[in-house]
Amino acid sequence: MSGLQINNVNKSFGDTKVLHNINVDIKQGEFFTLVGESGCGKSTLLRIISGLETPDTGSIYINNNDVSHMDPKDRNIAMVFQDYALYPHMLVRQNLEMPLLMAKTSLAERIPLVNALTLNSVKRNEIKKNVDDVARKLRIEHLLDRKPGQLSGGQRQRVALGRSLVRNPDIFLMDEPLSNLDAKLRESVRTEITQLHKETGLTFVYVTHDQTEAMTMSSKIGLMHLGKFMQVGTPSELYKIPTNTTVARFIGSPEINIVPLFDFKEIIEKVSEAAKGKYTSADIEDFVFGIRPEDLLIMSEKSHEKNSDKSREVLEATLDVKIESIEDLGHELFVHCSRLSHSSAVRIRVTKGSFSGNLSFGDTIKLKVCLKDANLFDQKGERVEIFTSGQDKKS
Amino acid sequence: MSGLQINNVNKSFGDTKVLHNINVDIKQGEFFTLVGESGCGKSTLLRIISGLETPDTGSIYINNNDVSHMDPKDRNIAMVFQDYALYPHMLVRQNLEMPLLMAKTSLAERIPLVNALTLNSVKRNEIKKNVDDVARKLRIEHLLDRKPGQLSGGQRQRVALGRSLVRNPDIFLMDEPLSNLDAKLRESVRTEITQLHKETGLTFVYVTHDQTEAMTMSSKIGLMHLGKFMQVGTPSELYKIPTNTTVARFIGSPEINIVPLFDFKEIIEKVSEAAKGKYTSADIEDFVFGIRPEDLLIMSEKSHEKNSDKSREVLEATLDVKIESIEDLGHELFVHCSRLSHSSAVRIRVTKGSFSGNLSFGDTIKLKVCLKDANLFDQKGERVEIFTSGQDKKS
Amino acid sequence: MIKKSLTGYFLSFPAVTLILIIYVIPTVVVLLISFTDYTLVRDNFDFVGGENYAKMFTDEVFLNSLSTTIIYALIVLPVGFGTGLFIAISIFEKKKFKSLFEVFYFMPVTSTLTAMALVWNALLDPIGIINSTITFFGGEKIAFLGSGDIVLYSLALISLWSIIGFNMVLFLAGLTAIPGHLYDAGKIDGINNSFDKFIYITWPMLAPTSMFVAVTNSINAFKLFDIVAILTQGGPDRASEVFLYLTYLEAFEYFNMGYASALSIVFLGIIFVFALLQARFIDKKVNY
Amino acid sequence: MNHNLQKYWRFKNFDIMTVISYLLLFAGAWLMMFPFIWMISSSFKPTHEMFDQNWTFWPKEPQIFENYYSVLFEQDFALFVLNSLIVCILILIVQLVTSIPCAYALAKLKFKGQNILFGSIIMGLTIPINVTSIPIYLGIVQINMLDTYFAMCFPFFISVFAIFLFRQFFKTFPDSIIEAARIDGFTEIEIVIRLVVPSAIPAISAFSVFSFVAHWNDLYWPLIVVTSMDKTTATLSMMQYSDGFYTDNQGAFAAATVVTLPMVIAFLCARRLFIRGITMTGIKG
Amino acid sequence: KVKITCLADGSRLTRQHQPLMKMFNEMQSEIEVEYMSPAKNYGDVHLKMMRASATNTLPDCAFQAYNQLPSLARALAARGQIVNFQDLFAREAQGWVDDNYTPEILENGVVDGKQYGMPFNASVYQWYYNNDLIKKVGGREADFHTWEGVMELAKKLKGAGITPFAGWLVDGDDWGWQMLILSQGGRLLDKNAGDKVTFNENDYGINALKMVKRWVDEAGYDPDADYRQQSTAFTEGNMGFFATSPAGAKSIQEKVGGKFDLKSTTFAVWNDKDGLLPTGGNAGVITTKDPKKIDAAWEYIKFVTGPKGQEFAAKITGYLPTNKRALLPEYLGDYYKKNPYFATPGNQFERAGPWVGYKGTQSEKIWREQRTVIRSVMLGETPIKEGAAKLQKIAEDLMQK
Ligand SMILES: Nc1ncnc2c1ncn2[C@@H]1O[C@H](COP(=O)(O)OP(=O)(O)OP(=O)(O)O)[C@@H](O)[C@H]1O
Ligand SMILES: Nc1ncnc2c1ncn2[C@@H]1O[C@H](COP(=O)(O)OP(=O)(O)OP(=O)(O)O)[C@@H](O)[C@H]1O
Ligand SMILES: [Mg+2]
Ligand SMILES: [Mg+2]
Repeated sequence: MSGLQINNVNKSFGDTKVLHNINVDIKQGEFFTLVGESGCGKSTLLRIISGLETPDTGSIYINNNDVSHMDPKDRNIAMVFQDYALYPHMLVRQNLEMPLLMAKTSLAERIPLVNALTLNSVKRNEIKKNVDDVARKLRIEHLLDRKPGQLSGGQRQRVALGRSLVRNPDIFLMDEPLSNLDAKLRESVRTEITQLHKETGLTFVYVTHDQTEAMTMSSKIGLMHLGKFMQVGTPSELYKIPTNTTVARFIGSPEINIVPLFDFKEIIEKVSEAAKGKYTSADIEDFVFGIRPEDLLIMSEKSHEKNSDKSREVLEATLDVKIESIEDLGHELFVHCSRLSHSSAVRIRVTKGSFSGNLSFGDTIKLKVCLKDANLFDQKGERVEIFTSGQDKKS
Repeated sequence: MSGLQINNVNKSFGDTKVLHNINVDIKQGEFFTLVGESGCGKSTLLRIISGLETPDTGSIYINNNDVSHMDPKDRNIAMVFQDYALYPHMLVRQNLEMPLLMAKTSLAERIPLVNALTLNSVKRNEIKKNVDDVARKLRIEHLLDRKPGQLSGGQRQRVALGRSLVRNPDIFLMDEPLSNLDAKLRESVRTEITQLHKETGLTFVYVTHDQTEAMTMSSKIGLMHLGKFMQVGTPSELYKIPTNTTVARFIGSPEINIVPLFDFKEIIEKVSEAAKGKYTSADIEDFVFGIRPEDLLIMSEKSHEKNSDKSREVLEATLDVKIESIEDLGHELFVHCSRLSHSSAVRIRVTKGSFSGNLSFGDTIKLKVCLKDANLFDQKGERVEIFTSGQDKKS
Repeated sequence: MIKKSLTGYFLSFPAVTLILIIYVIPTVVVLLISFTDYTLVRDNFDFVGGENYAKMFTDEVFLNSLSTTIIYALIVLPVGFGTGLFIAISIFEKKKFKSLFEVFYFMPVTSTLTAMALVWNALLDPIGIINSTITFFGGEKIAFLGSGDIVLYSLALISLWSIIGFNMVLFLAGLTAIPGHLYDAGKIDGINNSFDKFIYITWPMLAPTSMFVAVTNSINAFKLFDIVAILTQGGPDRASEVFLYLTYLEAFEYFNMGYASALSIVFLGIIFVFALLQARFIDKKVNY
Repeated sequence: MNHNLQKYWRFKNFDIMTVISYLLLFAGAWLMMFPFIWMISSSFKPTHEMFDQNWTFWPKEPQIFENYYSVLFEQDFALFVLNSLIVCILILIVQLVTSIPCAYALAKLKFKGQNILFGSIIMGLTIPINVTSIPIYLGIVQINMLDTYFAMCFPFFISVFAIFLFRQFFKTFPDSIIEAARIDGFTEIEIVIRLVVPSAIPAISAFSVFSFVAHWNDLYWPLIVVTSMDKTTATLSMMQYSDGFYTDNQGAFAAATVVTLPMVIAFLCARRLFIRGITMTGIKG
Repeated sequence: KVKITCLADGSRLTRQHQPLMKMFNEMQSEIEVEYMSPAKNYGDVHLKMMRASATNTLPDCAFQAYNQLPSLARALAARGQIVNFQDLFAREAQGWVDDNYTPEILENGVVDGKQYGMPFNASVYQWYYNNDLIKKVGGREADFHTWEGVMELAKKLKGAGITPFAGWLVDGDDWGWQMLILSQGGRLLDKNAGDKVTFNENDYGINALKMVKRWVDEAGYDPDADYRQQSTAFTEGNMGFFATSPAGAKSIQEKVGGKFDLKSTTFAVWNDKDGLLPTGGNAGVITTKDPKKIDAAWEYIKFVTGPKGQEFAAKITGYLPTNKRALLPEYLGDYYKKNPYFATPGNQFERAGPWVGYKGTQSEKIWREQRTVIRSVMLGETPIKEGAAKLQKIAEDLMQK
């Protein structure tokens, strides 16, 4: 059982309990992403893993060693910070050397001036070689003699990555490492990090606010809410079978549509039947469907609706809506509609090719939903499994 | 000719020329978005419109009045800043009152302490009423007695909007107003601004880094590059018929695929023929296609490729690629591939339903491109119109 | 974290030790002496309880020193504050000569008071250059250091000369910290002229700096000693006998150590009120 | 037309205001500088010219050589300056060595008693040397250290002002860099020496100017603990130019000039850093 | 070689002591004299000595102002830290003392009947006058020798729009006040025990206050001008005459340059027979316990208070020499003949009386409070009689300690 295990971690700051009995098992080589709204405790958890913060209770295992009482530097972790945290007065090279210098030399060898005498050249060369390797890998060789202040955001981020790379850590911890970059740059550094993960095969714990990052980079996502894990699973599990409405709402953009079961007259029967025994009919009245925007298909009167996908045939229902606004992203449209009956909003994703008619503001359209793709939640927001089984949907 | 006209504006800071002869005509009621990489002059242009910066040459017309030499406050504009620029020491109410106080009172009425005597209660009430109206509209009535420091990011943003609203401006200027908000919040405030635009019917000039914002909110986008406009047009024009590769690359995520014409053996002939007269064959050798990721269709051997769209039939070509990685966003996949011949990357967007086979890392697949959807660019990166006419694509 | 707090103790140990030896213990000793009739002259002394303190409040000289100190502070504080602020604002927006002005106005802060006191004494002399300038313009000569009515103003003038530059630099620092976009927002709201800019943006945004300047200046005003000792020795006729100078007289001219210590303790008591203000306002930022 | 007119007026207004404010500033600068100018001028003059009603900068009968010669060469002026330098530098070094770690601990670490320590530092800011001088003097006599450099420096070995200033400054130092350093394996001392101190150069130089100026100019304490000529400081040597009845004006102003000069030069050299340091220390709060 | 360390103040150190020290050190080879860092002024010497006494870090010798000598000597004597010169006189040849010193001069160094100080610098009030101005209003030198003459002269100057005169009084120590008492033949304290205030006997105090009030009312004396201002006003040629110590003679001469005809003359006394003038200046004290050092210090003090030492000191400052023999022609006699401006101190050698301090440590404080009263009398705020009584009460209240 190598990798990273977090057992029963609790943490309070003063009177505020920030982490509630956190348990996670992150496997060796996993890219584990922590998401959740601001203030839910992501950074705190990361800092506890790194040793910068001490948990009130609980323990941390890294590669089967209990590191709970170790100093950060002895845990053999690397951490990348949101603001890069480069040493501003040192050259890039010195920034990269630092972790090695600290790890490989004794205090005496580091005393300024004295070190010229005490630090032997073998160690020096070794460090230099290491740094050069990493710099080559990250394509920052030409920046080695600059100071962080003279670099662009993306370059700084790469240096920060480099600094964490040189020490060959067991685990990478990253706290929103891309959030200070602009959109274009974010995309390219994202790819670099994914690349790095693939190449090194190391365990990554990654904190982000950004949906796309979480979905595309992670092998697992842990969604936190008020200091607890709501769901831990693969990105597609979180997207397709969220355990509750909180998760469902959090993941996916535009937001998932939450529609009461009772709005789909066609299928109340079927659901009631399937739920019988487990739920009372009062319960069932409060059931809601969570339907992803791309799972709502527009049935234009004239169009001969394609039905290529066989699985969609069961449990179909319809919904009448009025178009409020259309956002054209080029490759897809977001159609914002309102329900005719009540004023709640419905969002539809229309991808190129999936609908070829004309949509315009004010039109009334009919939507078809394949409720097989949707999730059903009870009054508490918990996912209800009555006929769709989670297993079905994975893969 | 109402709205906002910018004529021949030039601006240098010291030796650096920041704006090169800018001309734009923004119509009354338009939502005009300025995009472009960092440092291209967006903010400078906005500040020139507002009067905070004086252009070296050129003039600005607002509703047919030459405002070039007017003070900012006399131009009847509203401006929302990236970091809100709320007065931190004033209550929200006072923040909102500011523009009115300045517009409606004389200096004598504003002298502290003295104003208790001089400022008459009619004016006072008038201002108060105005502020209350706006606060109600933006749902910030309950915040009026707090200071900006006690508000969340979204609330601050709303107050900043409010401050610009109270004065009933002719034009709204906004400089990256959402960039300090987190992803979820950004989405909702975005909707609010769109709403505001719709309700007021005023002219908006909006600066952003964010693709999605630019695409979804704007009625027109001006893409700037090194102090010049590269292209001004509707979002879909920029997406579908970018005038050059700079624009093409800038708009759209994942980035557009740029593939040399000569990689598509099947159609070189056709193109050469069409281009004859206008271009030499040496020119044609350097032609590249810009192909959006969603315009690359995966042809799996087994699959009976759907061909629902008639228009796609002409000018088809194929490309062989190897899958490098797959990013699953839930509602769509980004497939990153590499070309077999040379190592250039190709990005494909696979939406739900468009392809149902299994894709996995390392597979070699064949892509089909309908080149009618793609754009052809010459060696300088300028769009070449030889058989696709821009008009066709707009709609 | 136990380790972290150990580090904290370790790092602050030298400072804490020195603070104990240099500030705390001597202050306690002074407090103890204040209950005795110790003089430097005799080797033995008696405890007299609160007698020294009781005496103080019937001592006209003490009351006089309180009032001179307060009057002096009341002259120096507003003028030093206002002028410092005014100069800072005027310089801040200048493009040309900015650093020249900074140097000129700050220079007095670095000057050697002992040396400059000689100079000021000569400048303020009845036949000194200031008075000759005054008479040149038809004014009456002013006995700057000789007249009991004027001497405090003259001392204030010298102090002002030496602190204005310091206040100016602090205000410049404060001004630099005001985000420029607030003025932009202001311009659009119609905050256009200098008056409005000052009232609505500059002044409130400078509040923390102002607080710092006001508090440090008032503490320093209460600590006035050097120029009195060098220039007037409290004269003429006690008109410039400020608190700390009186303490000095009692201790070192009259050798009444006990009474002088009691005066010192009262001095500290008064000044701690300002310290409290300082702790309150400077550490916790002015609440935005 | 209208606009042009408006522009014209604005331009004019603006111009006049600028000119006036420049005039005021230069007038003020002249007032601030005048004592220095007068001092330098007087140091060139014979005594009877100093109070001439028609003041001129340049003397009618210059006595530059005599005045300065007596100050610089008829006594051990070099020794006095050396003493001042030794004292100022020693004080400064110890102040920095003791206050920087303490300020760092206060700004970035948590430990019990932190608030009490900070409180006593704030209080320390208000205690003038006049109050504590006698007990400290008695202590120094006890350990037989009167008339030593140690005695001259000792009460200033800790500067509460430095701790306060540096604490404000260190608070603005990003936590994440410190945490990165902890992960990299820096000890706390190394964090201070290698990261915090280099970043605090402006604040340190700002403080150094203050400290240097203050102790260079100090007269009160040297008068108490310096007894021998060997330890006399430059400022203390100013005492030799006057008694109740006799003032050696020529010598006094020449000496004043020579004593003041090093501080002015020191300030001019460190000016950039100094101003930046003040700006960055967040004295503003 | 015996090394001794002495303490002196301000420019007295640079101008007088250091050259004398050099002379002495070169003269012989057994003793080496050095000086401590200078004290700021007389008060600072006193303070340094008291502090050093309390901590047992005294120098070997010091030069202490007469009026503070009693308080210092008593404190030091209580701790056995000061040497009585009478013991040292005994070692000298018969008549040596009388050959060199007058009893009046020596009395300045006597405290509680013991010779703790050897007068080094001495000064009594003298007039300096601007002969140009005096001549202009028709004054003569003789006018300066009686108060009535002085008042007449002052009135004339005032009438001519000239600032008449100034003198050392409320700004500074109580030298001026003691002058007003002594010159009437009175004494500040009773001669023997020194524990009774006697300045109000025979209306001395009242007369003195009457006089100073007349200065202000009739003669245009400005009680607000401090010493430095008075002195510059005089040296700039804006004032008729000026009363101060001969110690300022050199300094005044330098400042005047050649601006006017500067002269000096003996001071006015009321009572030509008994009237004295308090002697300002300082006395050497020996404050070591080491017999060798005592010997050495005594040798040095003999030198500086000897004819040679006094000749030097008097010439460079204008002070009254404390050594009789210094007035011999080979020392100062011829010099004074040639320089009448500097000769005035010699001319009132006999008038040199004591400048005393009160018992206890509060002399300074007593004077500070008294001068407030004197000033308010001068300004007419306090009636003269009441003022005199107040002066006595202040002294009596504070003297006990
Ligand atoms: N040192 C601290 N002292 C007191 N409270 C703290 C401290 N650090 C964090 N908190 C509180 O703990 C909670 C969790 O903070 P944390 O930084 O872990 O959130 P987060 O999920 O990282 O948020 P964000 O996405 O905004 O970075 C917050 O309410 C925060 O205010
Ligand atoms: N006041 C100024 N003085 C000098 N140069 C300036 C000034 N303001 C802007 N510039 C320069 O002008 C160019 C354009 O700046 P501008 O702020 O308009 O860019 P931008 O497009 O808004 O960039 P961003 O997206 O980063 O906000 C930049 O190179 C910038 O450095
Ligand atoms: Mg966080
Ligand atoms: Mg910008």
